[in-house]
Amino acid sequence: MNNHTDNSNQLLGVEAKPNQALPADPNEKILALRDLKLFFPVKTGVFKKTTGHVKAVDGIDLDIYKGEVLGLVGESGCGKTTLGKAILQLIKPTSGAVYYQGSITNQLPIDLCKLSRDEMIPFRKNLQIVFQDPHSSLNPAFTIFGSLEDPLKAHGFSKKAERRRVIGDLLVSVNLHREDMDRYPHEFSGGQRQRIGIARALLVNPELVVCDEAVSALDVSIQAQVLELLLKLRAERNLTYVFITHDLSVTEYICDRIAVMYLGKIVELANADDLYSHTLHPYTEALLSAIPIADLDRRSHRIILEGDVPSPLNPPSGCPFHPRCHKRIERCKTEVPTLKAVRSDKGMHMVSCLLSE
Amino acid sequence: EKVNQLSDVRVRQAIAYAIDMETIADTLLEGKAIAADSMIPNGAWKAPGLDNYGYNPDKARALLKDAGWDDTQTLDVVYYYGDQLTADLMVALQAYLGDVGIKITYRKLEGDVGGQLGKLATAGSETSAIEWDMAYGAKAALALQEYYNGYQSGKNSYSPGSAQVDKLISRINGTVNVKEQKQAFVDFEKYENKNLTDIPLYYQQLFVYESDRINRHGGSYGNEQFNYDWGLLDWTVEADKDGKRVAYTNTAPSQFFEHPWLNPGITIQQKITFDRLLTADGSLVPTKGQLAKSFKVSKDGMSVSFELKKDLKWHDGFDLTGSDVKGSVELAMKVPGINAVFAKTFESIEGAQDYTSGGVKGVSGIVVDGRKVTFNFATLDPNMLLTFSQFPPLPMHLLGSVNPLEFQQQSYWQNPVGSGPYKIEEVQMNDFVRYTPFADYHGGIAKIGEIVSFPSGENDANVLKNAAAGRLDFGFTKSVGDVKALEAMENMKVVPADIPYTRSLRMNSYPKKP
Amino acid sequence: MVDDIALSVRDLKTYLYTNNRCNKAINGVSFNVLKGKTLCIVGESGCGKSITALSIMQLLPDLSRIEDGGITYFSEKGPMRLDQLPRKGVEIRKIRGAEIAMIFQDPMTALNPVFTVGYQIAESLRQHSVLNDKEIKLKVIDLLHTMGIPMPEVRMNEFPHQFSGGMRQRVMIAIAMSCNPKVLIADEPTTALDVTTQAQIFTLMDKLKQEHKTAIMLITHDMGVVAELADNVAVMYMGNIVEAGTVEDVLRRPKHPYTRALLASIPILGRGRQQNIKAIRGSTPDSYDRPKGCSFAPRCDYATQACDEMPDEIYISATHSVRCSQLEAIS
Amino acid sequence: MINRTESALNRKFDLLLAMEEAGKLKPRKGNRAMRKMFNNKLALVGLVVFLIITLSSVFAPFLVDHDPQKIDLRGMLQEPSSEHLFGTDKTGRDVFSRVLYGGRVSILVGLGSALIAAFIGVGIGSYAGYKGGWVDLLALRMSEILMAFPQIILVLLLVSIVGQSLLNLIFIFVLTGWGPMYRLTRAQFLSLREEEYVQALRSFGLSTSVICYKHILPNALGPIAVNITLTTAMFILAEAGLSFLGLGVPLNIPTWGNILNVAQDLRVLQNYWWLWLPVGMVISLFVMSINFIGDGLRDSADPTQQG
Amino acid sequence: MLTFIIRRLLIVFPMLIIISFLVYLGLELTPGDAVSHMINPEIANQISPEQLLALRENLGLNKPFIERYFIWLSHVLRGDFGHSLSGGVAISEIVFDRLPATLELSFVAIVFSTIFGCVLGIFGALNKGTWTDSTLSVTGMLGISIPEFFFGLVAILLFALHLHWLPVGGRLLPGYDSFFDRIPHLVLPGLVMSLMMTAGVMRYSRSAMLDSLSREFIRTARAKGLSEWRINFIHGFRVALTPVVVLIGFRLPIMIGGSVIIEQVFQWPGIGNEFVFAVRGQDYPLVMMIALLSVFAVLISSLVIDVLTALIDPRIRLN
Ligand SMILES: Nc1ncnc2c1ncn2[C@@H]1O[C@H](COP(=O)(O)OP(=O)(O)OP(=O)(O)O)[C@@H](O)[C@H]1O
Ligand SMILES: Nc1ncnc2c1ncn2[C@@H]1O[C@H](COP(=O)(O)OP(=O)(O)OP(=O)(O)O)[C@@H](O)[C@H]1O
Ligand SMILES: [Mg+2]
Ligand SMILES: [Mg+2]
Repeated sequence: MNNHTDNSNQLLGVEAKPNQALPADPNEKILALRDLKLFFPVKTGVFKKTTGHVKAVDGIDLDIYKGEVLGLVGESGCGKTTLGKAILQLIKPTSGAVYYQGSITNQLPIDLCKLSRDEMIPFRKNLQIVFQDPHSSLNPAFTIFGSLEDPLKAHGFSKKAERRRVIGDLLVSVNLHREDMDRYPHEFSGGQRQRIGIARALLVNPELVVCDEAVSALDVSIQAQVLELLLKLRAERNLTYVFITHDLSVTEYICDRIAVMYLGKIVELANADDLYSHTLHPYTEALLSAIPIADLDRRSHRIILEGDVPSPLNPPSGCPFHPRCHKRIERCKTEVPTLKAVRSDKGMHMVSCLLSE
Repeated sequence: EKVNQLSDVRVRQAIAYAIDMETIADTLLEGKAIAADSMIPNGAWKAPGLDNYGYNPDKARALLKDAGWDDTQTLDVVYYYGDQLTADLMVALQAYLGDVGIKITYRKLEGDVGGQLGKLATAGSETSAIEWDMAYGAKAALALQEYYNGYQSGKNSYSPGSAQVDKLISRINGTVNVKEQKQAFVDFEKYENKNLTDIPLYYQQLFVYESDRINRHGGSYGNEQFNYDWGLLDWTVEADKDGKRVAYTNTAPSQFFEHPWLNPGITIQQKITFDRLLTADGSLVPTKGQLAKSFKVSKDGMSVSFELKKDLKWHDGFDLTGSDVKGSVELAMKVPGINAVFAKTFESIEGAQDYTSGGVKGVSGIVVDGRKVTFNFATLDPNMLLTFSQFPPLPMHLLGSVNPLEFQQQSYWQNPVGSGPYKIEEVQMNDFVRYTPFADYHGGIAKIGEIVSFPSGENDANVLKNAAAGRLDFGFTKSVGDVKALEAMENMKVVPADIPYTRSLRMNSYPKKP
Repeated sequence: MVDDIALSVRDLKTYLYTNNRCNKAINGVSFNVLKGKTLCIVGESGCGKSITALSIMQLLPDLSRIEDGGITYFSEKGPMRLDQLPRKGVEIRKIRGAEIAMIFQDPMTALNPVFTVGYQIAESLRQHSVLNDKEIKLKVIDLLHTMGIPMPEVRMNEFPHQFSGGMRQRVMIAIAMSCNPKVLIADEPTTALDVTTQAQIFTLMDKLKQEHKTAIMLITHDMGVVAELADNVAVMYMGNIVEAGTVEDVLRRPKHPYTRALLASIPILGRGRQQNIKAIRGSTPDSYDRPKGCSFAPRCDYATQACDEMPDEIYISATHSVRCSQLEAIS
Repeated sequence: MINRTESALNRKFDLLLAMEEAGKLKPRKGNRAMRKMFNNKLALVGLVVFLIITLSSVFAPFLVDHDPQKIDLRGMLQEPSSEHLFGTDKTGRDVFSRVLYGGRVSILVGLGSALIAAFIGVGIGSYAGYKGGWVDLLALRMSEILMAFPQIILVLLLVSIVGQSLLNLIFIFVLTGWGPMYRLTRAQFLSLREEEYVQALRSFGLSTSVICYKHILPNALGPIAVNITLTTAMFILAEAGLSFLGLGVPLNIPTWGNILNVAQDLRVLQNYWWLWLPVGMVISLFVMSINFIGDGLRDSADPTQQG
Repeated sequence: MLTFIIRRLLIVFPMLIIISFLVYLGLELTPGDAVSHMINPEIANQISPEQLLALRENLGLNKPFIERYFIWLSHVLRGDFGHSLSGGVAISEIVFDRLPATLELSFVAIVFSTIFGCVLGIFGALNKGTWTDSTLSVTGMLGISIPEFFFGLVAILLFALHLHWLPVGGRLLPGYDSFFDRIPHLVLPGLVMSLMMTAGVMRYSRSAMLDSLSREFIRTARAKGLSEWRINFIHGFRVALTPVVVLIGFRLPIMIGGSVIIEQVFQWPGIGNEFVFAVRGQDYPLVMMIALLSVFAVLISSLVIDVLTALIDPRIRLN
């Protein structure tokens, strides 16, 4: 296994890191993020000088394997969306690399961050995104067909009949009707719109779909429909999901692996079951305990965190979580923990906490 | 290269026949204008039997056909008056000319109007220097000669001139003998009438108006654009409810007072705060001395001498002397853009050439001897007395050393010091000017206690507004619209005065630039 | 039992008139809010939870009307019919804020951006108490302190936008609690907040309930919240309460098909990936085009002809009521 | 007072309720904004007035027999009659037909300049708002400079520079009008580009111009349309004002402003009301109708306003 | 806040330089020059070309453009605005002569329209949908739809010419130069200008008020049991104030430009009047200075607006 990792890392052209999560089979890796950073400049003062940076994504190493559902959880503002967009190159990362190793590259990893806008186009076909808000994710001025046809055109479907067929098929596959393509977004309910959003993401047969809070805005009863659909599609099309959410119950239900983010960094990364049963990071612990559970028999003991998520503009020194941490020790104030692998029964479990060293 | 069809006399005649000037005068001009048959106004100097080109569209069409008029072209007609009446007149011209097959468009000249109107073709060039085809304008002249001097060859781009014209013109300038002069005028008028160097349209009248508060005590009416003896000293005005005897008039300045050497009597200030050597009657014939106690013209007309009154004072108390007179004339010779009649007179003075070209210090032809000032002329100027009845000497202790090119820019013109019966008491630029009688005036103290002028002028809606509001006791206008409205007001009286002011259509008869 | 009732809503019908249509947003809703207890009202978006709360407060939008039914508030001076008070009258104003207070969903917009936090809390005190300025100031500081806001003396002079979402919601609670109301209506007070913050807020509300015996009416769409906080639950669907009872009644022994489907459709933390969640088929009907009888019938597996009539409330036990005509068939 | 309105409201509620019960109120198809627009009485009246005036101007040759330029000096200043609806002017031209023909030019100047300004402003604004960069920076600075002048001062300044003619006037209006239009569009695009459907299109790698002009623009058209109406109204008033100062369209072209220009003459103002009153009212009515339409459009596009 | 003001100022200056340059450039392109305007067209052709040339030379009209611009700019920076071409009068003198008149008129108009516009606008918003509100709205619409000179002329016809209540125009009469003496002259133009502006302020404050009243914090205020008065004025109007202040701020520049048209109609001897006069007379330095001053006024007033709104609105102040 170690060998494999080393190989893959050589393949990816980066220095091997001892604490890297190890894939079961490197060939199945679809994306590899290496020290990915995305800073938003903050401008103040008379001359609008850049006086600081919002470190929305602050040095992330992460591999995404083919066919898995990777959950990305964390509080509001911790950088989940930004990470998702950085992966798709919708926002150019400040530094670091996103290696893509999917079908069209003949297994040769390619750093997406280095591609120009035009060079990126063929890759876009393989990487797609589903958004949170079903109300703003569809263009109110166009019918569904009108909204979806241009992406198809851009990816080589030149005949209108063909485009209608593809879109129709897709609508059927997300449990809508073929005829719905000639209706306007406002004629659909929230759940239907979200399914259309998913259909759009699948339009050009992507390999990886980033679902950014894809179910958060939906009512519980409808949320279930969409979750079912996502799982069904993954099975049918062999999709890989990066599933961004702040709802840990949903994550637990749908994800294979979960990454917990705090202030632009991954603080814990583990298989889903592992994360819930062997929580290592105090933040994950608090997060889990805070969730009200709709089960009268299982009242959890709540850990109440102090304060709010600090501003990513000037994160606390040391461990970014230490000011709110209920287990903090003196060292946490100064020492910055790194994400390290902790072997457990059920595969790789990584955590970034001084306490678990 | 095409010939300008307007240089064909038949076309010009056709234009004259096509315009129903009588009707226009009756309707648009509300009967306040007289159809013209020549540039020179009606009167003793008018040639008898001129053709008035009465309205005859058929004849116009026939003439055009004869001349081979190209009816696809559209003539560009320009004008420079901003009033509604001119615009209406253009509408009428367009309709009348259109009726006989001459298409026109019209536009108001903006910017460098003078340049655009009269630009000279460069020497030797056969093409016109102006862009328009016809220009609607007016000729106003202090002296009759001025009507025609402009047609000499090489003066402008719209009248080609010819040896014949030049000869005719030199005849009207060349003599002080009235009979000869008159004959020369008659000859030129006949030539003009046949060839239509300009197409005269109508004679404009000037209207003096006054409110019923004013009593002129026999003072006469005349050409208000200029200076004449209107007996202001004796005028009275009814007291207002506060018992003050204030008369209101207009033409107050908005930024500065216009100097009186260009339009010598156009504003009230020029009239009442400056005296001239001589004064004239209502039709501007010089009659008697004003600053001068007496004057004498030599038999040959080549010399004139004035004896100034005693104890003449400027409003600031300084003495008004013969050197003020001499200095003023010398200064005027160097000021650009003074009145053309003045300029002609001063050019004719002995030694003028040497003085203006900068060689010598003074003009040798002007001799000051105590209160006696003598002008000796090198060439004959038939209008020199007219000049001295309009040209006001200015205080040389204030203006003696100014740069003549910046004459109008002097701060003096913010509050000029004059020699007339009224002096400026208070100036609120753009609001009003207050004049009070000058206590040291040589003719006695004027009777109206105060004259107030507001900033409005001819063709100005404010004339009527002020009149209606009882804030306009006397003034003059050439605007027909104003006249009708003033006539309709119970408190106002309007007196027409014939003035030498002819409206005409000028033709660009040179071929235009390709 | 009756002595414990703080607020009683009987057969309330509130219609909204918009777009030249009539939206029968609430169509015969009855429930009691008990002193020192929390009543949770759960339901999907648009089912009428907020309108119910606003009806009680007489804060409905202008183009709306309480058509029928009654809202009785049991004040110390005796029962009062809130629905009959004029909306802008003095009587209801004396009750709002002082006796019945309300917390709104979105703390970002519910505070006036141009006044300091302290001012907005003090305003309520000034309106309903006889305290002088100094006492009010102390009370404001005290309230903020109780809400867990650090340095209340300083922060009371700051403006809402200088506060984070969770802190603003705490300010809202401070405003609501300032006059020790008998009833606190909280309309989804935490939907806009993170789970960790939500936990803070709920802990706070729980504490207040214990200390002041406040009756709380908590509106939510989160079954988890219900399970953790509620004493009593009312499940709403399309303007009706389809099932009501104690938490035990409703969560352990749900009777109404909607309640059951709802509970089956949510993933529950800790049950892992094996849990079998089932979506409710179809979607919520258009609010202008409500089904004639039972509004859940079109999505209900048990629906029959009988469901074309609006079923009556059936009491299964003293506390547990259900609005369904097919109860036998289900059980 | 309060009771009366309350009861009036109550009566309306009763009526609606009764109709709802009877099933007479059907869910309505069609665009909600359009529906609201047509429910807005003032906007509807505005639209009708606008159409009447515009159409009768456009079809003036079919509606009036009198040539607007045909003079009749002997028939000048006639009072309104069946022959001359608005009487005749100082050269005996039929004022009614002049008002109609003048409308053509005035509406052309007003609407035309507004549309061209919108075309330019929206064209740049869309791209700049979506993409930013130097185009945006340049346009922003330019519009800032132009907008630093008070409107009338800038227009007069430009008139003095480029001179008086119909085309120049349109040019000037466009020059002064594109800035606000650009700003508006830019602001719209700045917020619209954050919409998720735009992000989605970007994630497909669509070209900027397709995203910008095809997909986003239709959603920004509402406020733009409102602004076009308001700009048209403003330009028509500006044309009239400039003509009043004698600095507008040259006098030989009839426009509403030029026709109204004669009212400067107090005599006309006092004695010949038909020369200024009808045309003054036509301008005011027309501008008002456009403003009502603009208001209606704005209200109908505003989701917070119930209709 | 201070950096904010400094930043705004740093934008203002380059902008003024650029604008001054553009204005100068633009006016260069106009036909004719000062000389042609000093001379009456009827006699222009009687002046010799040499004289004209000398005149132009003397006025500095023959120097290269850039040179003339910088000469002028350096003068301006030294506080010397140059001289009006038509009479050689110092522009600063003209401006300071005319400014009081314009300030007087626009001050009256701004104060009046602000007070009445706000009051009527709030009144309309609070009575939304009633008969009074509709009447006010339609009247307001009328106010912004009638050409202002038309309104002015009709007002003159009615109040000055028919009823003889008020003077037709002008500002000063001899012997009446205190402000109170001038009031009769001020009433008509002031009223016409105020009414036109009131319509705008009214419409604006009505919609700002409606907007503010529809916000959620109003419901919070109601839930506190506050009185309607407090809700409408303390909570509602306080928030609506920001956009109203912005609107009024945008009107401040008329303090310099005056309402050009109103000043013309009522022969009010203000800057606006002077500006038209200068434009007609192609008096570049004057046109330029007035335009520049008005730009200056706009930029300064936008600064004032920003500062004012920041003072009113803590969201802006603290960011
Ligand atoms: N375009 C931007 N410019 C500047 N800062 C930004 C931008 N987008 C996001 N941020 C900042 O980056 C940080 C991370 O934002 P992000 O949207 O990725 O968080 P998130 O985890 O998706 O939060 P949420 O759960 O609220 O969606 C936040 O502090 C946010 O304010
Ligand atoms: N201000 C309003 N004007 C018009 N209709 C409204 C208004 N508020 C709510 N409604 C309508 O009333 C019905 C009930 O809405 P209500 O706000 O009570 O739902 P809710 O249960 O609170 O939903 P949510 O969970 O989304 O807050 C819905 O059909 C909604 O469209
Ligand atoms: Mg996000
Ligand atoms: Mg709600």
